[in-house]
Amino acid sequence: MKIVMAIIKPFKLEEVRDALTGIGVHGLTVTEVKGYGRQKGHTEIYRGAEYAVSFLPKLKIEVAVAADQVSKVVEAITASAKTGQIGDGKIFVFAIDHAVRIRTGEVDADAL
Amino acid sequence: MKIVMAIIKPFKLEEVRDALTGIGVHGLTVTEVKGYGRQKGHTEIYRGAEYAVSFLPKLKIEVAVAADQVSKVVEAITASAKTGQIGDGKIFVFAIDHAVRIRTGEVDADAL
Amino acid sequence: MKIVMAIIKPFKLEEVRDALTGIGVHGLTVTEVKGYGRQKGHTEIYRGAEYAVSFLPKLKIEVAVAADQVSKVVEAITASAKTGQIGDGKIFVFAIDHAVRIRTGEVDADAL
Amino acid sequence: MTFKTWSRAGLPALLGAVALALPALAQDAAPAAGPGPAEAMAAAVQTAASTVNKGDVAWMMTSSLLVLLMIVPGLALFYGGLVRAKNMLSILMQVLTICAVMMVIWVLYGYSLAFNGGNAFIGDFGKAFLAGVTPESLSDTFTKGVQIPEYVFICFQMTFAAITPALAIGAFAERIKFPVVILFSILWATFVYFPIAHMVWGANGYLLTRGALDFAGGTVVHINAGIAGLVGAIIAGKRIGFGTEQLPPHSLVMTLIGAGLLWVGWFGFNVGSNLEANAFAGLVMINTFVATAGAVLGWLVIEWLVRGKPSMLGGVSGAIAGLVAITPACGSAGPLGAIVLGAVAGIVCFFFCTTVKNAFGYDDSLDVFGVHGVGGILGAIATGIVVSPALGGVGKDGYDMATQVMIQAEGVAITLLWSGIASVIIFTILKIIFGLRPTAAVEREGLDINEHGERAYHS
Amino acid sequence: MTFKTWSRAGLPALLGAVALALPALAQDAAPAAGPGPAEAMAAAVQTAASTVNKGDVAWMMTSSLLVLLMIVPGLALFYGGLVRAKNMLSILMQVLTICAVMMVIWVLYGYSLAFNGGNAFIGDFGKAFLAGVTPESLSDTFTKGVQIPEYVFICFQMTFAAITPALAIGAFAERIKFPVVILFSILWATFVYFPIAHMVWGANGYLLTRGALDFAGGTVVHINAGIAGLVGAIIAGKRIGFGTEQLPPHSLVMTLIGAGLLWVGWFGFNVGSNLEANAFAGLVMINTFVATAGAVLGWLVIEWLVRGKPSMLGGVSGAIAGLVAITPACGSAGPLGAIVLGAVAGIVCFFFCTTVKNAFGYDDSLDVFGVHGVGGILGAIATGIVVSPALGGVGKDGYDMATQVMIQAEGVAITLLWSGIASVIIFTILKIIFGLRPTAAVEREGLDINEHGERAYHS
Amino acid sequence: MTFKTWSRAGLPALLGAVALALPALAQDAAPAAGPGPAEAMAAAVQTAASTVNKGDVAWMMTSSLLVLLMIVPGLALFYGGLVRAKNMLSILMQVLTICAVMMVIWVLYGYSLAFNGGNAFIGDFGKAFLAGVTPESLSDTFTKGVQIPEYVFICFQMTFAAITPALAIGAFAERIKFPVVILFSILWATFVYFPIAHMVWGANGYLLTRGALDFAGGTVVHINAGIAGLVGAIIAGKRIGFGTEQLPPHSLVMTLIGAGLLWVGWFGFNVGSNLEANAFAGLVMINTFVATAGAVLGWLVIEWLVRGKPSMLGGVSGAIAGLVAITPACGSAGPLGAIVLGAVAGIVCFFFCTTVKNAFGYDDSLDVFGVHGVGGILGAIATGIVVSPALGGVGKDGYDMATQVMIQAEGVAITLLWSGIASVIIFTILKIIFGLRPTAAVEREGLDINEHGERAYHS
Ligand SMILES: Nc1ncnc2c1ncn2[C@@H]1O[C@H](COP(=O)(O)OP(=O)(O)O)[C@@H](O)[C@H]1O
Ligand SMILES: Nc1ncnc2c1ncn2[C@@H]1O[C@H](COP(=O)(O)OP(=O)(O)O)[C@@H](O)[C@H]1O
Ligand SMILES: Nc1ncnc2c1ncn2[C@@H]1O[C@H](COP(=O)(O)OP(=O)(O)O)[C@@H](O)[C@H]1O
Repeated sequence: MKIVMAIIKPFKLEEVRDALTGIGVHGLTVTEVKGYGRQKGHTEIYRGAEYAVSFLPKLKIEVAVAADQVSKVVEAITASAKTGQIGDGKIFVFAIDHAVRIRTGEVDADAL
Repeated sequence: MKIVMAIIKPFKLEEVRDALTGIGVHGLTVTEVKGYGRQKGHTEIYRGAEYAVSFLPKLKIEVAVAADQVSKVVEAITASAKTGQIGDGKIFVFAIDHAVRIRTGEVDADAL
Repeated sequence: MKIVMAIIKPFKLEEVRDALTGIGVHGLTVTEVKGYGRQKGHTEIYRGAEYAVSFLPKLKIEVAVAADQVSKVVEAITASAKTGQIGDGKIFVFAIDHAVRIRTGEVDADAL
Repeated sequence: MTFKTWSRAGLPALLGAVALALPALAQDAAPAAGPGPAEAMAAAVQTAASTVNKGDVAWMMTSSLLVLLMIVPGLALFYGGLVRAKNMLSILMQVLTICAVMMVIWVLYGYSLAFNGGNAFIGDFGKAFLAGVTPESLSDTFTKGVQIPEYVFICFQMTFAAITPALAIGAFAERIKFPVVILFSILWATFVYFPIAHMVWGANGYLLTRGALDFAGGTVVHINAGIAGLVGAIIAGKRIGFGTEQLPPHSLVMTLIGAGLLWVGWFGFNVGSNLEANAFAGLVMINTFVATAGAVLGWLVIEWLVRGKPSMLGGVSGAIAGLVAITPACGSAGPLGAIVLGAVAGIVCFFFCTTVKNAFGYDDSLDVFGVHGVGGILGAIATGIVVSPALGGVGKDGYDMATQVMIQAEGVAITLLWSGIASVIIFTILKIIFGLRPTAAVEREGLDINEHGERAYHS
Repeated sequence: MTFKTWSRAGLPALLGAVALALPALAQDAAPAAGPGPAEAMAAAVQTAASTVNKGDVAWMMTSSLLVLLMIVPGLALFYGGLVRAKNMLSILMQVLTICAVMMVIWVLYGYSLAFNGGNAFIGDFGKAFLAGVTPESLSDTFTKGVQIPEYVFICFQMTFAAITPALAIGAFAERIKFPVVILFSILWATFVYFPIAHMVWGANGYLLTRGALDFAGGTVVHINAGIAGLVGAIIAGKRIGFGTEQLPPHSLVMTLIGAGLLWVGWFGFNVGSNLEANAFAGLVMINTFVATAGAVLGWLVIEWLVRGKPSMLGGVSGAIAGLVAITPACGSAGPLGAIVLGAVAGIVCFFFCTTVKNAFGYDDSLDVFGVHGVGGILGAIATGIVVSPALGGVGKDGYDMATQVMIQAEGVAITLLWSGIASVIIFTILKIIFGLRPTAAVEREGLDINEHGERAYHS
Repeated sequence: MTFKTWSRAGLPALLGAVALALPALAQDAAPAAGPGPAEAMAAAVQTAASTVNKGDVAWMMTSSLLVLLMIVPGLALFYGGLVRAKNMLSILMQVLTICAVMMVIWVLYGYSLAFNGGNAFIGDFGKAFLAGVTPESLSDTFTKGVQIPEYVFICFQMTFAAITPALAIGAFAERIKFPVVILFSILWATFVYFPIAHMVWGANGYLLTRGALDFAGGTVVHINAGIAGLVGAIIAGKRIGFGTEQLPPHSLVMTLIGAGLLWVGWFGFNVGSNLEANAFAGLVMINTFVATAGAVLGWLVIEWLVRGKPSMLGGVSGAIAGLVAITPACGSAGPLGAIVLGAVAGIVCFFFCTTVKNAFGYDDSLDVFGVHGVGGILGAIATGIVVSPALGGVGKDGYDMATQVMIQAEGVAITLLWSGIASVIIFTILKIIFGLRPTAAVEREGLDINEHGERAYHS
């Protein structure tokens, strides 16, 4: 099993969710994060104080899937989260040893 | 070493924390997240606009522990976070290469 | 490739970011989290109700880097996030299989 | 003369001829007999001119608005800030709806029951639907020969009726079904508020004739609401998580805004109760200022001593405690007496909300009894003391401290008993018929999303 | 006598001698001819003493401030709470800036165009730059022989001019460039607001002479702003994401605060329009209280029945709908008529904002047309009904319901057409010259950061 | 006649007989000699009837409440929104506590020191504990033969005393220990505010007799607080992270609410300073409206030109700058002069808060000096200009612009020196005895949790 973790632009969430349910993935967890990267930020000015804001609002999506689904999931996210503009985000994939559904105690594939 | 990452219902946090300290785990990190899964959401209505809200508030707990403690930790979380209702959440376990305590520079087991 | 995940004190963010850019790391993702550990919290009192608050505000930083950069990154974070006081935080390192840049579809090292 | 100018200038003349519009609704409309409309009007205008002062009208209208400001957004925010975010809208909605419902039933029968005729305990239905009230109708003030328009008096008193049940609901916040809260308010207003208001303010009211001093309604409003809230809190039972989970206020900023608006608005309450913008109003005003200041300091100093830190919630809680305590006394005390009364109220309410309440273990969510009930009782009794000329008070004909304190205590006791018992009955009936509380899952998830289908905040 | 005391006591005397300060700016300054300053002054003081009542002055100043309270923070928060957090400051800024701009142009030429001389459709520039206005200048009220200082009248009416364009901008919130919003406001005020205000309130205004009843400006303010907003919303097009993404209000708490302040402030609007703190003001006040209460209940009951849950946003939307509807009728209806009118307004606006609007599919972001336009039209027409003495209204000379309703409808139609057509022209010109909308990226990221370089909230 | 009616009607009669209640506390109680109470009372009532107008009383009570509204919640929110969330409650608490403390010491000795007898620089203790003040005591207005109840005057002036030290604390926000802030306020009020108020407003005050114009207290309140704040900011040193970390406002929404309430409340400040609801009040009111409007536009236009974007914080900063600047001038300027003065204040304060302040590099957290100090100095000096009849001002006996400007400058200089030097002494003493700042760890983590044991927001 793997977790596919994607950093995306916030307004893309619904599209990504729809793309994932479209390929049969019905669970995911979303976190509000701030990203720093090539995409340039803004200057905010509060009276005399100027702040360069280089951290931009992003969403982190984590989806646990069976290993054989990873490429499909990555493709779905890539397709649905893409605007072609700088700052579209990244996808990282890493392995998990173990998954448990708390309600039932089911493990691994059954837990997803 | 492993990280046990659990998605739980928000009001279960104190119970889970107590369960973990009960088995000698004294450090953890909590993140507010939103979860999408089998648990159904709500409809929110703002005048003429209806929104189906399928993301529900959850907490993500991350606990780094020695590999041999993982099953105890998973059990403690499962037991304390369970309500038996849909949406109780998941536990994912993954391996970490390395841990460091920033204050002291201690590494791995000593860092936890 | 690895992800270096660090839990740090919030006011250290700018220093850590600068330390990382100093060693050529130009991307990272930050999450507001709450940490529980050795650092003691506070008691909050609202009229007759007293609450012991043991979760303290922290930031989680995640940086994806090539495996050979990990030690440099860990060092940079350790140096810049350290105050020497309890509660400075932890660094965890784990492996990722795969990285994708959503905008371009570039993968792995090119995606970072 | 343009039409519009005419129409307004001529309206009063016309009004004399206007009988109640909806006679089917009116139980007891005054017959439009006697002299023809034009003459009646002339007479009315004559009278109005000679007894109504526009300065009083301006002040009483301002006062009515100040009390409205106390309700929405004042009280709504003060209470709303103290609950968890998931129940924020439920509080705002309860306060808003109670305010609206009370205003409607005030016009329908509340005003009449509280202020028209009747016996020593309750009025009658003679002015139900405001039958017979016209822009020419006048109400007496406390000065012979000075009157204010009855519609203005009705508005002013309407705001009192609107805030009182809304005060009570803080005691059982975060755990009662919305329709039950509204039903409670209607029943409680009818069987408790209108009678007690009549007893204290009605021309022949029982407590008034006994000689109880209550300048601005400490008994009618605060003790009354405080005990009703306590009864509700006990009958409803504790919130899920009370004593085991953390239930901190979600935004003390909202609570501060609410407290500030309550303070500002309270001058409508207290100084408006003088019914005139005369020199005596100045005394009422300074008392309302400095009792609050004294109470802020009272609470924060005692909290600092006992707890080690003065809190902002303590400061604003003190402010409200002081305002509650000075309400009955604002026309009796002198400024120094008011400062002392405020400080004592801050200290006493602090001990009640911390030590006493915790000892009993009931869950009065927002300390309605601890602040309004306890502060109100303290203020009502202390009014009998601070009125003493020897303490800088304004005195009273044939004043004797012990006697007056007993009279005051009687008023307190009657209110506690009447409101307490009636509240037990009302809550018990509602519990049997509808059940008071939502399901545990609903309470866990919050009333906003479940009862109102919306959330207070989205990022 | 100290200098300061002297300087104030003597100022009025001096003022008689002061001609307009900036003659180069003034188009039509009244010549300071006639009797010498001292005599003129004495006469002025004499007049003032005999026709100006300080109670009226106190009330009218209070009323002006109440309307200011409606704008900032009232309307700003009501609207601001309904947008997404990323556009919060853009709303606050638009309301604040419009308020400031309107006040300046009111002094420069707005007051003159609306209230000085001219024909049936527009005033003239005779009082541009407030030429000839001094502290001794007086304005008539609706009662013969009762006047108020002209500066106070100018302030009061200035606040009306300041709020009206700010009401309109809610319809196209979250998607129009800031400079365009400000330019729109200036042009629209000049070509729509001042003329319509003149037609309704000017001494020889067309609608006034036709006999239309509009006590506090339902036509001038609400219908006027409602249709302008609708036109802007349609010409600008929908927000990105409308109908596909969730665009929930970011803080209903701010909306509640705004609604509460709007309610409180609206008494300045309605009761201030009486221009005197007399007995009739009491009727206007109670109508404004209970129509709102009726409308809160109307909206929440119908929403409960239709949608299954009563929402807080529904409750406050109802409150505003009721306030809009009672605005023209507050000096005509009786209290029972006001409750019914409010309840009907709550129900009608509910259906409009849900069913009708969704059927048409346009994006009126904050339901400006659905609440102010529809509520305003309903109120204007219903004024012709509830004024009926048979329904508890105050009546009107030679009143006939059908005739009056037709007169009211004419006023509505003229306003809808004038404001609608002029708004189409203004928005079209602005669109051609500047373009109405920011880039999609800017709209996505939010107007706050892009247009104003700041963010509303930092944790 | 019921008892209650009696008791109120009879109270004034009784009051004549009431000597000060707490003689042990009173330093200088007026002996209750002379005619017997009943006769004295009759005379007092007689006098009151002939010189007190209820319209004035209504307005002055309203004005007092408007200034209270400026403090809590107005100023508290305006400042609170500008700090980081972790220090929000510390600001709210400091403003609330200062307000309460000042009210108490105002009654104890402040009013007496500021307004009773004494020499040209300070009053005496003759009315300490409000000795001898009764509801029948009257205070003069600026019109011969017109008075207001002394209690009302005391309340009105009390609110000025309450807000002034609270203004200063914004300059050293986020970094001073709570008890030190409170001690500073008490000492500064005693040694700076009361004397300067006496010099400007006292019957024989130095600045008053010199001929300085300061209608509503620009010198006493704004320059005074501005320089005190600056001194505190410099002596305390910069906040940790100043210049290296981002210290953005945590909620500009709160700042907007505060600014709106400050604007609304400021009419109490300015127009209330007229002490009467007469025609002249209308001029003061329109000046206060339009100077603010001009300043909003002045700041936003210059910011737009210089920085490329107009910000909402700029808009509200401009509003406050304009209000500060018009405060001394509101009874001297004409409306066009007020607009220009406002616009200039907006521009000057913009440059000060951005360029000048940054050049000096001190950390005036909330720009108290940049807005209140600089705006106050500008307004004080400009009052000498805009009062010119040639510029539409109301003029002054024997007016000469250069002379008047010099007189104004003298008032500014005296205030800057007196308040500046006294503030240096007070802060230095407090620093030596207690230390001004909390530990770095406490400052890092926030004052709310460490000093008050609570947090502003919980989700
Ligand atoms: N090395 C990295 N480790 C973790 N997160 C990263 C890294 N680089 C970029 N990110 C995340 O991806 C987001 C987008 O990256 P950015 O460089 O701005 O644009 P792009 O995705 O087009 O390359 C960043 O805001 C950040 O959240
Ligand atoms: N495949 C998944 N990947 C990541 N998180 C998931 C996944 N499936 C579920 N979750 C998380 O677990 C939570 C609970 O899942 P849900 O399906 O609602 O109920 P249950 O835990 O009872 O199966 C979700 O809200 C989501 O946060
Ligand atoms: N076992 C753990 N797993 C995950 N996070 C941890 C663990 N232990 C500590 N942390 C995180 O590190 C933070 C600092 O830890 P703490 O024990 O307070 O101090 P120190 O870092 O000095 O050892 C905690 O607040 C928590 O967020």
